Amino acid sequence: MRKINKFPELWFLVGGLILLVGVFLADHLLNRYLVHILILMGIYSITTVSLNLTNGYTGLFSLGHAAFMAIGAYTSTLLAFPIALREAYELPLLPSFLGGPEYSWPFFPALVAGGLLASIAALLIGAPVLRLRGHYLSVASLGFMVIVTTFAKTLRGITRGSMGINAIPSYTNIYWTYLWLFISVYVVWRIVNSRFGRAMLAIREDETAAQALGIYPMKYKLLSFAVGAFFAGVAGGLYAHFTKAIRPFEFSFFLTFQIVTMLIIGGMGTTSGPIVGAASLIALRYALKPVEEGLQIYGLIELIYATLLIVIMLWKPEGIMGKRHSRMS
Amino acid sequence: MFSLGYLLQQTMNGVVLGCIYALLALGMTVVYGILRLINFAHGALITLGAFFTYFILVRLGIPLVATIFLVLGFGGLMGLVLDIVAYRKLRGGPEVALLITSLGFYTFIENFMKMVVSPQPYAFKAPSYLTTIFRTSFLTFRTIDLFIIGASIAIMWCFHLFIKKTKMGIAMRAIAENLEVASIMGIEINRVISVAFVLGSALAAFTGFMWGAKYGQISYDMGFLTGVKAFVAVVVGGVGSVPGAMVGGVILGLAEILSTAFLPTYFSEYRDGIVFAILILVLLVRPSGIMGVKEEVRV
Amino acid sequence: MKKLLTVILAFLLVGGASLAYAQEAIKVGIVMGLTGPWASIDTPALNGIKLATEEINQAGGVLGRPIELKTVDTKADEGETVAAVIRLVENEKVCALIGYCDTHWVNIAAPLAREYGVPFITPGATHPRIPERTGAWLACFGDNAQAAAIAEYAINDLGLKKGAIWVDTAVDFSVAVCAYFADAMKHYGGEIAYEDYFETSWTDFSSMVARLKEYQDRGEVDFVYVGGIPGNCGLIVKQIREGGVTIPIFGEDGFDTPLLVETGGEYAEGVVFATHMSLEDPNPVVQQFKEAYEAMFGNPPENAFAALGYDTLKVLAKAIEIAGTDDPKSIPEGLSQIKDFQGVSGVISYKEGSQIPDKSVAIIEVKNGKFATIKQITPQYLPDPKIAK
Amino acid sequence: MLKIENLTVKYGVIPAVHNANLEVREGQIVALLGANGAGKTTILKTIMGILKPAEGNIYYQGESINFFSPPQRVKMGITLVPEGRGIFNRLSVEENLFLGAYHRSDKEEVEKDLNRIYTLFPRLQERKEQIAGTLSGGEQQMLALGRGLMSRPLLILLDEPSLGLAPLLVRELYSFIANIRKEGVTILLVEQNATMALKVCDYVYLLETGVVKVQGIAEEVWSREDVKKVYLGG
Amino acid sequence: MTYFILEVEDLWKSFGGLTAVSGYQLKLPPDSVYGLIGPNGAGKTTIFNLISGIIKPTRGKIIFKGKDITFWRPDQVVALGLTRTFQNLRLFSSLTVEMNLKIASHLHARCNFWSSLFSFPSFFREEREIKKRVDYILEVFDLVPYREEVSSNLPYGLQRKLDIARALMTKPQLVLLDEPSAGMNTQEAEDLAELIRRIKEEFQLTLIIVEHRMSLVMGLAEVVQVIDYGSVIAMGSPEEVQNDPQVIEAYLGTGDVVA
Repeated sequence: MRKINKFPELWFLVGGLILLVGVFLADHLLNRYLVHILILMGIYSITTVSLNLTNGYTGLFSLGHAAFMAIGAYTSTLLAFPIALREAYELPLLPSFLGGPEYSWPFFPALVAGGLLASIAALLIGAPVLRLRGHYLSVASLGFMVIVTTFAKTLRGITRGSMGINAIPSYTNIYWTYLWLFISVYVVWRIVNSRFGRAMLAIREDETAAQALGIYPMKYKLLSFAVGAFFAGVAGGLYAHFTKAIRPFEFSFFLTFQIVTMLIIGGMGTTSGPIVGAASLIALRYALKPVEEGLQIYGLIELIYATLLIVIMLWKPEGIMGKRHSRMS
Repeated sequence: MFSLGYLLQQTMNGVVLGCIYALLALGMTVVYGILRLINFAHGALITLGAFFTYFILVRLGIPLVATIFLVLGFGGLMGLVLDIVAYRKLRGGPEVALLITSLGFYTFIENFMKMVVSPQPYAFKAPSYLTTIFRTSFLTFRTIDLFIIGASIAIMWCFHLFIKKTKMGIAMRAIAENLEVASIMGIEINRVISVAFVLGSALAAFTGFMWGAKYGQISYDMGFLTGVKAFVAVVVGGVGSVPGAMVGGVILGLAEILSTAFLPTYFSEYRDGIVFAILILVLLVRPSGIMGVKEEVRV
Repeated sequence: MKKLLTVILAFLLVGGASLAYAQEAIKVGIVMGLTGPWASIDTPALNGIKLATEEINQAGGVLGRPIELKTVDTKADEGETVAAVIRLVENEKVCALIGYCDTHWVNIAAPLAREYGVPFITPGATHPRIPERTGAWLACFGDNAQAAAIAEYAINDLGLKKGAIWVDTAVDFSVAVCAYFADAMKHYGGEIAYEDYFETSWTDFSSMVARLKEYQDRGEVDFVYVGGIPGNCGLIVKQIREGGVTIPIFGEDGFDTPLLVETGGEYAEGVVFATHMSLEDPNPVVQQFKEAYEAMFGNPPENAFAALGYDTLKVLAKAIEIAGTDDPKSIPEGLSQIKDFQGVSGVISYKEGSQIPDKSVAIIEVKNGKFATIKQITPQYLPDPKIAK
Repeated sequence: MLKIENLTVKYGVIPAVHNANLEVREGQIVALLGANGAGKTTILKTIMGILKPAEGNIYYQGESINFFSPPQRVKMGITLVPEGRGIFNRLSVEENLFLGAYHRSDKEEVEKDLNRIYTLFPRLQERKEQIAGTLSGGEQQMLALGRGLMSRPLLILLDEPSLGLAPLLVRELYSFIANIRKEGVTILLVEQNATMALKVCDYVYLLETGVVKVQGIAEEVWSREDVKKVYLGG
Repeated sequence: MTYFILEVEDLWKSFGGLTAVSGYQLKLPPDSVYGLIGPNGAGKTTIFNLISGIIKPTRGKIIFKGKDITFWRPDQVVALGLTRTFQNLRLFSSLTVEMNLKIASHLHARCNFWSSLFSFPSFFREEREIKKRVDYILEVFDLVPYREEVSSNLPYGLQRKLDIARALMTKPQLVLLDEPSAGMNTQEAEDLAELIRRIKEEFQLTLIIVEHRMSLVMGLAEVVQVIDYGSVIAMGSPEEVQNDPQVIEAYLGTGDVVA
């Protein structure tokens, strides 16, 4: 035990292999509907894991995560959209420095580009907004989200406006999804266990004390925001190439609240919490679907969902995987 | 390019819309000022209030004055229920738990309403004395517009007096400032907070009624975006400030209307973006809002 | 990781259970947004489909086999839409998919169905570029037809030349129909004074109304064409009239909803819109349909989409009969051979190579709170589908 | 009038007060002295009901009040004038005073008391419309005292009333405290300013790190050397 | 001219209309222990906040190791070798003791972001060094058995110790201790005094101690400054100060009662 604990990287290697085998088996044994649900779980897990870095570990309660997903989704979609279909959907050709009219990007670099652009956006908006605290930060990041969706609506020449983009090639499969989930968990875990993550934890616990120990909070807030945004951007790209259609409306209040809810239900600031939260809420949703259809009461899922949410918050506000801390005030 | 009548008309449109936001913001600001709770369920109460008035005013034909009192009572009751069922237990807990709970309530009420009233929008046929049209050479407006402005100002004034002059109002401000000291003044904290919830929710339900009467159509999901915007109005105006809620609401209403009225039509879709850009700007320049009190940062 | 494995296992069990299916019925998958903003047109369409199924099964089914509907509510959510199509095709092995009365959702669901080689028919999504983009079949006319019909009516019958257009930028079909309308207006020699933009989620249109009034008072517009959807057309009409605008209001098939009169009230009087058919049509086919619908659901059909849904299933059944099998590969062949099919919403026939039926457009005016058919138009000029995005 | 038996209070796991016993008789001024962090404020907050005792009992007029909420205790006639004055900065002077009488429903009497406070502290009357946050330190202390009196307390708990006040003001303040006692109000006083406190009080408890170290009649204690030691060290 | 590690000249700070610090002065020779005493609310903690950069002065100058740090950010000040503890204990309360210390090693970790992510050897080397230092500090402060304990669950006295230990992780030369013995009993306080003496030698520290417990200050400090109303009212050796009538008055108040 000790030995392995000394090299937790080994755990990751083993875990990665198990995951690979699991994904391989799932891909071959399960029917496509179940694989579809697994992919959805994976994508949401990536977003919650990345949100956990900002909201859980650094204590910045951001509600703007859907905006980063939107940036990633639109970027990767525009880069990877097949040349042949561009005309039918009135999408512009890529400018020459991005590949020109002859070239559409492969999936992986397109995803990374989406993530990077989301990171850059995070840095730009973070510099002013991360000065705010508590609810003010939440509301400002929510505002940022609305502004991003507004641009997605209004830059019609690029994004086709509110109608969104359809017929996005379906590149996302279970391997891509779980590869990225693995990467995001790994990166967040490494960050949390390095001086960067320790600085973030310190900021969450007590910003003034952190500063008095030589940590410049703004730097690490921005770092956490940007890394979180990167994976949100990637998840957005995966999502776009999974649902094969995006429109600005999707990346709005509902999505943001859904991700935040998953994270809180799972447990903020824990390693497994975000994944448990995302997976269990999606599992619940699809498990209830036959019930809803059987009873022909459409909307039942949301009702049960909401009830569950309230009950969990009342009895275990720190989430399923969260530990209760007795905090001194 | 624009005539004077156009300018006046659009300003009036903005003010009427702003008054609706302001009333909602008023209910939210009281609760938020005390509890630091962004109450998303507030939006659901708009829906509940609108459908409640629909059934009693439009369907049963109960007189307007009675309707107003009934809807206020109904909203208040719902607020009390929410407070007792959940918020009271969470008091002093993590802020996010409160936030998520209120979101849960919103989702619950919205979907519950969807089941009860169907997903179809309802036509809300307000009594004709509310929808009489007045035409002058400059302005076109209806009784309901005047009613909204009048009611907003009246309620705002009453609320101002309530907060300033009554025992309960002073107690609310005291709790917002320092809960512990307020409790040693002999103030029953829970009771006062419940009253705040009741008042805020009553106002939300009443706004739902005005909404229905003004636009003539209500639906199960009408409350969400309105609720979020009302919260923006709270923050822009300054948390916990009654005149702030009014100012924030009217600024928001004017921003929405005037941005579509005076920018080229192509920019219409920037409307929500502009509203939230104003929010971020206000936060960056004056983090405590236009009329808000600066919060002390203790080292 | 452990949790994840448990979840996977749980799903293996659930999935296994749902795999068992009956052999003999012909399975048709229905995807609809039964919750969310499209519920008010998707629900009647679904009811129409149910009614048609009931009738066919009563009469002994298709090819001697009953039709079984597999309905999924996709909640106006992209992820749910994809999931539903996969589930219906993979798990339920449906032979064809019917779904949605709005273009956006067809654009998501149909390409996926095409990948599986399962035909997709939409009762009410009217974007004429749907076949080009998604391979889906329409049971209704294209937006270019209904836009041209109104333009023809406004200019030729009423002599109105200067129009304002209100576009709902959040829905594909509104953007498309408005673009075709502008094109048709130009074709017939009219002009567009200005275009104004709004979004589905708006409730307050007062600033746009004031602008319209300004144009009206200056005599720069003769009428306004509104690309509204059922959820907001009543609201818009009411606010336009209350704001003191008196010029004619024209609309498209999104106006075909009881909400237009319910919300609009007296202000809806005189509003003219184009739609698939009129439920007030004395044609016995229509009246029979109305009675059957009311008998089954307790209320008369809400709008033309009920009839479209009804026709869609009948068309599908006919195609299966022509093809002689419910093999998804053969159904398109059957569909393409449908000629002069007498549906409730009109006569349906697919021209060679076209997946959009040639149907006439009903021009309807609100009179005394009722929808009255003014005329049926088969537009002489069809704007090029490529105009719209 | 007030009796505390074996009181232990903890913040989380940290005991702030350990096994304290003290007694306040009707009409007395009792002082609770000690250096910072000795647990004086903790005792007052526990008497008021803001903190819950881990062990021990508090009796008021012979009745155990352990399970009473702060508002109930206010109704029974206990009032706390908190440390650092704890006035509501955003409320006006008059509103602050008014809150002191929150639990009372006898409007006319409240009005009378208000006037009495104004005659006691004329400066408050001059500034009654002013926002309390803008008052000077001395005025704020007057306000806090006046607010405490508005509840017509039988027992008033004063937490460091002289904190941050200039010497002249401290003297003025203490003459008020002496006056209050003359009106029959019992006072439990927490002070750092030992000299001042010892001059006015009848009985003294000296606390060190949560434990009562010395107690006795004021004059006696004053002459003892350990008092100085607690404050100024060896 | 003698070298002073810290020089504070004519420091003023007012909050709103209230002057908390008025003309505070200090010349601190290296390797010394100064005590800062004064009644509650005299402005001692404000002086600490000003020196450590947490709040900015209205007027005045702070020079540390020859550099003008008056308007530096706290983290920059720490990086130069000046650190502090907090009166109201600002531990990272939901984290373990080890984590609290590791966080404080932040300044001396040089590993960049990418090597942190991809486990380059430099990362491990550095983590080992950090761990070594944590071990060493835990040893010095007798905190080894509590390594995995969540800091808010420690007994109060140990929390105080941890606070000082954490400050030392930043490798400071000058430490400002804000009431290190607050909330301790006499025995604990005596142990603490011993500990402070020990670490001063071990780490060659210069110390300024704000303290209410006179015995501690008197035992440790070479020079004591007495603060009242934000300025120095007396300064000298502990004995001198103790008998200064002005000091006695500041603490015990005047004996002159009107009523």
